[in-house]
Amino acid sequence: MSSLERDTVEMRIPCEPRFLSVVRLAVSGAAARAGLGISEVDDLKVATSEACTNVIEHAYPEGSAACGPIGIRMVVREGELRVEVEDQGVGFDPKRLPKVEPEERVMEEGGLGIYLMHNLMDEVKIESAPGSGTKVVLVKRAAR
Amino acid sequence: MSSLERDTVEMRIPCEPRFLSVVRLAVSGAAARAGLGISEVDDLKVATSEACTNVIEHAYPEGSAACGPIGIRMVVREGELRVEVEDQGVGFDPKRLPKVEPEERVMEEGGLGIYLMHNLMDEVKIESAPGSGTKVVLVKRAAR
Amino acid sequence: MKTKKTPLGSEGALFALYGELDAFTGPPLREELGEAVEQGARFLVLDMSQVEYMDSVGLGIIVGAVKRTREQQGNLAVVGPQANVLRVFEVSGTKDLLNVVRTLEEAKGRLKGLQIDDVEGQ
Amino acid sequence: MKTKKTPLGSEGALFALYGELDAFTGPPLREELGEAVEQGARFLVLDMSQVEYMDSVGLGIIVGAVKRTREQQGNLAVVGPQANVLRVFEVSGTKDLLNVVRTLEEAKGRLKGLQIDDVEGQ
Ligand SMILES: Nc1ncnc2c1ncn2[C@@H]1O[C@H](COP(=O)(O)OP(=O)(O)O)[C@@H](O)[C@H]1O
Ligand SMILES: Nc1ncnc2c1ncn2[C@@H]1O[C@H](COP(=O)(O)OP(=O)(O)O)[C@@H](O)[C@H]1O
Repeated sequence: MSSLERDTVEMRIPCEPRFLSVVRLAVSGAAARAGLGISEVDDLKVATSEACTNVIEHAYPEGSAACGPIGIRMVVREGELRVEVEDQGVGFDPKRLPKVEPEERVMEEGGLGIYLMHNLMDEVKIESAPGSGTKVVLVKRAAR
Repeated sequence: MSSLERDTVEMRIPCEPRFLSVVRLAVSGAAARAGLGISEVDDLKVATSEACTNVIEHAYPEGSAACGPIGIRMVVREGELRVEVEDQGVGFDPKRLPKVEPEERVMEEGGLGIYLMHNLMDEVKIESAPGSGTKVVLVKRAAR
Repeated sequence: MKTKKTPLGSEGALFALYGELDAFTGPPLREELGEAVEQGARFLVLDMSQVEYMDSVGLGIIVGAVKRTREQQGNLAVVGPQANVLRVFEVSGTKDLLNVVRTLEEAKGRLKGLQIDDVEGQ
Repeated sequence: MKTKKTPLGSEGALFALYGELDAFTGPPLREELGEAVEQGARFLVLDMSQVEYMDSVGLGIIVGAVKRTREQQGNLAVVGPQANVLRVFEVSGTKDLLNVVRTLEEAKGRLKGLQIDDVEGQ
């Protein structure tokens, strides 16, 4: 681990929903160390869970037996937490997400995960392409 | 990640005390998933922290700049959590720990970490040798 | 996720939910709410005051339940979510759709058709 | 770790501790207790009722402080730790050595030489 990484906590969980709560607890702890407040920590818990849930639900359409691990990196800076969620699954084209209003999505009982990330985080970056896995980057900063 | 590892959460933190609380939170979450009760979870938090603190304090005597990452693995079974804490530091001979009574150790203001692990866990295994790093294995089971 | 179910009049049910509502704990709740509607509870009230966490999986389950109640000319209301859970309803724009309110009294007011008389004692 | 210091008579100090006591938060506390003794507080009471976590690092710091007070013919007591923190005192066999008690009254009883009169109002 180079000195550049003295601010980074890494985690790897199996592709199973029962470990989501473990990730949320780790993210809470890292966010507290970054100096974020309670409601900012809450937002990070939701956004990180959404990203991990998407890996479980979408990244390995062949089924859960094929589902690889989920990698989570937390970069702790003063006043900022950056969370990266990564999988080696099928990937997708983030530009081709259906453009529907949240009210419509809601009645479809889905499609709100990425919408929530954008509305809860200061920055969201999705690096993904069909066939080459997905990396979701979430950034939350402390309010001044 | 093979199917054997569907029960394992891995973590890597920099060798710095500010990340101890993040590890404790993750361990709490994993222990809850293993079905352990509150006081068992508390015991695991202490024992895991002791093992990680030892890496920070003893594994890299050249100083903290040289200190490599700490690896933490949590194996979640029904009614049992197994935590492994690993470093690539100087190692030591666990058989040559001074045999003093806890009361004496206490007045030396130290030397209680491994003693506490043994008294809080159901199993403790220390694999270490001078020059080849250290792995501490902690096992806690749910009371019946 | 632990739940506690109490009848609410003859055609309703109050579910008190406890703990975290995510992709792990959600599926059994979806089952339970679905069964309640099938068995005639077309008015559902979810007491979420003891829910510590919810994300879009939970939202999806509650939306699914509201749809099922409305198919039976019923409805659903959500009572007393904590700040973090309320925020998810708000940010997703589902607070009105799902009748998210603060008290059981308000919830009853939202559920037109629920036989209030039977419920007064609760 | 947040701390709040209140005088306890002319030669004592009450420290209320808040949060977690580990290798991260411990070092500043060690400093603070050391300074207090240097400045004449040879009787120390630590109110640990708001401490959520402690391990051997915390124990070591408290043992260090008790030694320093005794060098000045003083002493130290610990008041009201929660179950998980109490367990660490018990398992390490330091509960008596460190005068771990439940109330401030009991703590005063353990600190022979502390001028109780000055303290009555606390
Ligand atoms: N990690 C991922 N791997 C593959 N596809 C993904 C991933 N994350 C998101 N997607 C795609 O983006 C879509 C939108 O995701 P989201 O907004 O979270 O809603 P939902 O998960 O309810 O469909 C998903 O339906 C899926 O097609
Ligand atoms: N990860 C490690 N790497 C090297 N030495 C270690 C490690 N863990 C423990 N030790 C050795 O074991 C001794 C006893 O550890 P412990 O019981 O925790 O007490 P303390 O840390 O207060 O000395 C340490 O002083 C150190 O010499």
